[in-house]
Amino acid sequence: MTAPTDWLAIDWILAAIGGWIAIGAAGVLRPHNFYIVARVLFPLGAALCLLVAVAAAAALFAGTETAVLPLGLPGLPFHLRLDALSAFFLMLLGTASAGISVFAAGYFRKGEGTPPGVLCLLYHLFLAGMAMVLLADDAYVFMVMWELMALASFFLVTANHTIPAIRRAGYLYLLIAHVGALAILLAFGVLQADTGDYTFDNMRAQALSPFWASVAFLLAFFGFGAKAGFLPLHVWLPEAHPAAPSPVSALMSGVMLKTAIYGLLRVGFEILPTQYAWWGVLALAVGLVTALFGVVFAAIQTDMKRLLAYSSIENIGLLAVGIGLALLFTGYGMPSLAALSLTAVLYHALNHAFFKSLLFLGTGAVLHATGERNLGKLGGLLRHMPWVGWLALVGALAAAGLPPLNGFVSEWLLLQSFLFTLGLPGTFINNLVPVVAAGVALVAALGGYVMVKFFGIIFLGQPREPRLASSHDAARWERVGLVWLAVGCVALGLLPAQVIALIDPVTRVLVGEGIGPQVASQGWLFLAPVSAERASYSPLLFLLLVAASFALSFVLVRRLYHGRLRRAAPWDCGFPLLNARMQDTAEGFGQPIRQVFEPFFRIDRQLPSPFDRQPSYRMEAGDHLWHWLYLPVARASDGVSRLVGRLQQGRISTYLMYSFVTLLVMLLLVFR
Amino acid sequence: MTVYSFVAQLLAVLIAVAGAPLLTGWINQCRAWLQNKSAPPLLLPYRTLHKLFWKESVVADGASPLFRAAPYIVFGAMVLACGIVPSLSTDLPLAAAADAIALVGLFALARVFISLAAMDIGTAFGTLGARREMLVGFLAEPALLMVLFTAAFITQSTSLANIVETISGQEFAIYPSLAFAGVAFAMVSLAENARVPVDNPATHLELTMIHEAMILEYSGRHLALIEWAASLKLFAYSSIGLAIFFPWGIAHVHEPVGMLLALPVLVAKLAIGGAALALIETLSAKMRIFRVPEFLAGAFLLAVIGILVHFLLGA
Amino acid sequence: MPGLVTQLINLFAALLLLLSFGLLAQRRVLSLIHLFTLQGLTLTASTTAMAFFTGQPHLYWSAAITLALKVLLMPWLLHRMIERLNVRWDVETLINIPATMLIGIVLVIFAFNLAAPISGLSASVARGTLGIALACVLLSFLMMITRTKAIPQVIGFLAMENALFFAATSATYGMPMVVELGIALDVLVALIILGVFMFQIREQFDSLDIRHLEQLKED
Amino acid sequence: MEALLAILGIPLAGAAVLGLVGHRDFAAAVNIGFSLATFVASAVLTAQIVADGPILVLQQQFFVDSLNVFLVTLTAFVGFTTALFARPYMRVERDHGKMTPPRMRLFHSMYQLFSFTMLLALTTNNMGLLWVAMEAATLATVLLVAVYRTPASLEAAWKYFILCGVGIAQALFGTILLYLAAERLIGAEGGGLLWTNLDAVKHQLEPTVIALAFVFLLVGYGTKVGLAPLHNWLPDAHAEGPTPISAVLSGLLLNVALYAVLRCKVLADGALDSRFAGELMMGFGLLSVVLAAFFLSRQRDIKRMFAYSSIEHMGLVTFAFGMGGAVASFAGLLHMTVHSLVKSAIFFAVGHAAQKAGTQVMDDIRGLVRVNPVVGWGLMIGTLAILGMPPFGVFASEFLILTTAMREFPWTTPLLLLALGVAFAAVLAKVQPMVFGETNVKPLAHPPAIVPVFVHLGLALLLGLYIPPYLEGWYRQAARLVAGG
Repeated sequence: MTAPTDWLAIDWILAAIGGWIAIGAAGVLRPHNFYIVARVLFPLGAALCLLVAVAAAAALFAGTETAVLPLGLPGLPFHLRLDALSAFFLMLLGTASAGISVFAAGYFRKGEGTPPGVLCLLYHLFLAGMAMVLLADDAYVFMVMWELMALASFFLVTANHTIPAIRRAGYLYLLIAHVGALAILLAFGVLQADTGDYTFDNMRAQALSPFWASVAFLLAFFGFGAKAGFLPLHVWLPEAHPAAPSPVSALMSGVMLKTAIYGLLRVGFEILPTQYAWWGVLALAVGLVTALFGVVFAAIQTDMKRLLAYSSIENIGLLAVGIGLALLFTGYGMPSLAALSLTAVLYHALNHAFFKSLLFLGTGAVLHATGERNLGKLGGLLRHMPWVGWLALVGALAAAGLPPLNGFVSEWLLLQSFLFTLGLPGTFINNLVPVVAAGVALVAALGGYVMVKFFGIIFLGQPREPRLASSHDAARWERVGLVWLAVGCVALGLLPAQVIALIDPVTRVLVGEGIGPQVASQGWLFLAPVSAERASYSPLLFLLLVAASFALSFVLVRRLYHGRLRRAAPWDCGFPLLNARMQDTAEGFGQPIRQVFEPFFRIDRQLPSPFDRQPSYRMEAGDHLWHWLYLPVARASDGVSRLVGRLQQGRISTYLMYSFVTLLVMLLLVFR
Repeated sequence: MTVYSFVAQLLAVLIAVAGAPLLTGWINQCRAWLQNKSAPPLLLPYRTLHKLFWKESVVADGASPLFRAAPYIVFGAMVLACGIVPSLSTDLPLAAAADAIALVGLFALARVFISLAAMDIGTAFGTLGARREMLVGFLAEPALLMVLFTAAFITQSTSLANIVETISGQEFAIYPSLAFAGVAFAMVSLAENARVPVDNPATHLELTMIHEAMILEYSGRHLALIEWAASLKLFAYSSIGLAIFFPWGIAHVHEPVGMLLALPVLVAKLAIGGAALALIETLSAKMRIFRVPEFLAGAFLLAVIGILVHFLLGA
Repeated sequence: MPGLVTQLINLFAALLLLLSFGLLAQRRVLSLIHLFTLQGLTLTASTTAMAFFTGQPHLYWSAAITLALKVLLMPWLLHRMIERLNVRWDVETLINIPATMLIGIVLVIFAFNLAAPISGLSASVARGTLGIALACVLLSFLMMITRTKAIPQVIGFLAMENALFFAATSATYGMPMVVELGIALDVLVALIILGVFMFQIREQFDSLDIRHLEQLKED
Repeated sequence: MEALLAILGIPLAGAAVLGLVGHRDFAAAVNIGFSLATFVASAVLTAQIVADGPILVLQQQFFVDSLNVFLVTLTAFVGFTTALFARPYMRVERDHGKMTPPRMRLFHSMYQLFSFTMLLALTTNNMGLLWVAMEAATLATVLLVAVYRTPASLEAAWKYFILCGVGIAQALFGTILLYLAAERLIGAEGGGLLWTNLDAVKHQLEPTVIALAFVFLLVGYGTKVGLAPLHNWLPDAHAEGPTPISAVLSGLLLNVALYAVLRCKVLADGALDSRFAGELMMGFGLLSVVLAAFFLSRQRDIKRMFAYSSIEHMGLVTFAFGMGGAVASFAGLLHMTVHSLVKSAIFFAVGHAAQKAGTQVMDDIRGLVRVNPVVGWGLMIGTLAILGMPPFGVFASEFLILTTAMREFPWTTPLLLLALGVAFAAVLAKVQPMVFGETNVKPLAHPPAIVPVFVHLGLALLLGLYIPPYLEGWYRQAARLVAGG
């Protein structure tokens, strides 16, 4: 690499990654110097994030760039490749993590578990790992970086490791991540088809038989699903995300999960030459179940970060549904429709990165202001922390999929792509698709429920604890980060045509088609993915009209009547002893959902009896899968190891007997 | 867009905004007759609105700006909704801004804001109402969406204007799928407009009320806007139903004359529809709140079955 | 002449096998040591015979070493040990003697069949003996398995060394000198260390029953 | 030549010297000095070999090629770092009264003697001497295992002695058979045991004899490698001896024993022209990996657990060599290297941790990072490295092994992955709470020798990310020797 003038985008990105590692090293040199870490290193990292984003955006249209680093195994150096797909996800990484890093600059405080310098190292290693995963072009560097990412995030999750629950969460997380990684490794092993060459180029060149192709896809689906949190591999997610410090939760939920989606797209569409429709059916089913499960569990959570984690599961499920649709379409040879649903997937990935990070950071600010994660002890914070509150409102509306914000656009595109399934052959699929569409609609609506609960319980109403009244608003750095992400949510929501122009090259890489030109032909204002007659949506106009009638009614009312206003105590229905504790609780808000979706939960309830001295009420809604899948597996392996343990029973004669028998058996082998 | 279509659009919105309270009044009248009470005057809703606007509005101490902004947002959303649903003519420039899915999104937006506003004060009733409203919403929304999807599958378009044009354009045909969708839609609109058997707009009985519980804290102009928005919502739903299931008489693009004809037709259809609604309300009894999900789940399933039927019969 | 040699060697071999069976069957520690001494003696004899008839000088040396170690030094050490630890009592075995003998016979047959194809290739005059040597190794192995006391186990170990030594001298014309010296040294050191251990074990568990040594295990 | 003599002479001299002064305070420093000298000599020798090919000296009794010279360097290096670690560790043991001056003397001189036997076994060209050296290695370490004189340590030592003694006896029988087969070709006049000669004529060697010989040799040396089900001495010996001994046992002895097996395999492959030897090794390897993985989850003693992990990894290496072929052999050698580096590093950290907590029971060791972050992170990182987490070298070799297995023997991959997964779950579950969380351990008088830990881990990290060309070429040569192609 010579003078920066003729650097390619990939060089800039690699430079940024190197910069991150350097920053991390610098942090470790002064592990306890809080000022340098927070005020210098993290902002620097954020700047590098922006650099990555810009370079990636430039690379989107620049065509494929490759590089080979002199690292790695002999005969298998690090192959790197920056095509539109990588570039898009790198852009996602850069833009989202820029905001998160700035927030983190203000977030990490002194004396919380791991010293700030070490956190800084792990944080930037995490970023570097994710970026390298997106660049990887051979199995070895991919696996190395994939595991590095898992490792760094594991240590970040257990940053506050004195709490046993957090340690358990980290353990569960790393274990499932590792199992998934093994599956991915196997998938690559199948993909290289006995050639022994583990570069992705070689894998692309292989023509696998349908059976082996399907095996590879299933392994990849399992492996990446473990990282993304598809059912039934989701159990780590609601444990790990709340356990981590909020910027890390944001990074994991907003960006890391997307690397799994990236891997699935990379393997499923780009490396595997042909797709089969039944893969799509699988992805649709898994995705729908995951989404529904996630949102229903989110609705009954009482811990704000767990709630967001489950909502991440929901969104991942929606992404899986979109991927499933795309697989169906490609399986039946309709690339243009596949492009539509893939656009929805990528768009939603981008949106989720923004609004989920925003919300997680919001919870972080709340956590710092109140030291409280339990929804039942929060409330009324909009008055005390207006910045966080209003910005979180933007995030919540976006997450609820309401127009004109970004969450709605991608859900709109997803639903649109469902409308074309009529052309698909096969009765079974024709029965399945409407059901899935209905499921998606239901999930979207429930998402609204969840977000109303989230925002309403935390920020609205009366403070449920007196000390909340003293909670302070977010500091300068944190505000900047939050604003950045909120602006992103709005911009992504208002300018769909422009965003799709960015996504177009990606879908071309994946399925060879794109809806960019069609969208562009409708002008910048309207979003019409297929044709203006079929469907069109213009968030700007939408916003404009609502705002206009808002303003008009406001002005008219003032003009024709008056604007007098009187403050008074809320009406107490004639019951004078009303206090903040009498507000509806988080449990209460979730109760209808618990009622309606009873079979989803494994509920153990502890009701007070009339004779209790201190009557107490406890309700836990557990996860069936934990008891149906994980515990049995654990028991099985424990049983096996108990059997194996019998071998080692201490008597030397027995040991000699083992050797003797082994010898005789082998002699017999020779003898025959 | 031509001047003509601009006029059409404006007319549609104005008629909706002006006529919505009338529809509410008409329904109340019919109901009173059916329950052989002496009916309130037809224009009572207008007078109520006028009175409320004159009253000064009392806002609770803790209320945040959200609380005061919500009525305007809801009102604006409902106006827009009426603007994109073809009631008189399918020649609506605004229809391009939001299709059927966006319409559902619009209703959701209004619902979320009113619920948040209800939670803002922090009284027990407000949150309770909000919770129940969202409970109704999370089942009613997908059901409505599925109803619109049925129409969209038939007409291969989600733009309401095109749906109406296609359905009314082709010669008369029976769509079994639309039959299912119709029933589902009826149930949904009962729930969405806070009507018996789901909710009772006329009661303030704590245990049962949903919509009223949410707006308990509102008064004066805010209350007026919310009430107006409610009647606009009713108007919008009615015209959606009419547009999808009885689209005849709605003027097509490029037939200015149709507009003149469309207005009386619309009035007639609304009158019949309102009467029918009043009849349903009179005949059915208010459900317990936990029957509501079952009721709406039924609507949801009917809508899904409607689509399945369409997929299987191709009609 | 070679015929005679062969017969002689085979005779010694047979003797060795017999002694191994004896070791397997014997209960009393003292007689175990005597049998072991006899084994060493036979070994010396056969080695000398080999050396004499093949005229390999270094075989004399190995014969001498055998004599010194396995006939004189080691038995003496063992004697001292059992006196110090006074363990002259009978040795109970894990499997009763007749069963052990039966297994032993099976092993012998197995060993012979195994060695049959190989012994044909041996350049040595005593080609038949490889099978016997193998049999002796396996028998000593079996003995080590069946004994529950430390000393008999050690004797089994040494008997195994004997068998190996016999294999080395008879089947081939003896290992190179340096190797034999090394082996001898190892065996000697091994015995000494074993002795040390037995005293330590004795003072820890005040018994030499190795069934005390079953604490380290998975549970 | 001189370097070779130095490599063998220095430790021998060291053993003698320390036999006299080993109980003094400066003994530890002397120990380090000798080890360092040995390491330097080995480095020189390596340079020579890499420069101008294998050497064959002292009436062909000694033979050094790229295969064993790399093991020589590794042995000398780990020997040196372990001596560094032993200094503070043994001090603490002495302060706790567990080590009396005589025992210190025994420890130091036996330590040098042990490294002498290792190096002898590695450099000799004579299969007989190889056997002698292996037996001597047992003898040198067995007293150290029992050095604490506790019942448990005595039991462990006794088992170690008897099992390895019996096992190694089988190896001697195998050696005799080898000699028997060679004698007909090479003649009785010596030379028949010289590996170089055997290697030269390996294709004419009598298959039946060699097959039989290999079985005995594999059982014999395999016992010392710790292949299941011959492994039973290993966990006890590792757990009960002083930690430096556990480190060298795991890091070196197993490697050397495996080296012996490899030399034999080369001959067997040549003579048998079938995969017999390879298949046996694969069988043993697979069995060891799977059994060890399931043993891991039931351990309570930390050193015992990592002993089982050594069995697992040795099994993996044996499996790799069993598969044969350039890539697998390369991976095997790489894995031997990183395993001994990482595992000894782990034992260093474990030693300090156990001393701080005053116990080896894992449930009683908690929150190391709180008291001594360096030891804690060392243990954590080492554990993750040994569990095959990138970017450490263990992952690199496991990647190569697994991928080769996928290609050659697909049916084995599920077993291997299952074992790796189980091992991961088991070990991580045990180590995480030891390192993190609230603490119960107390700081010690003598500062821990932490340099060796991180030097080892650093090297492992390097090997995972970047294998220098000359090192690679060296591995390739060695792999060619092993794969015999």
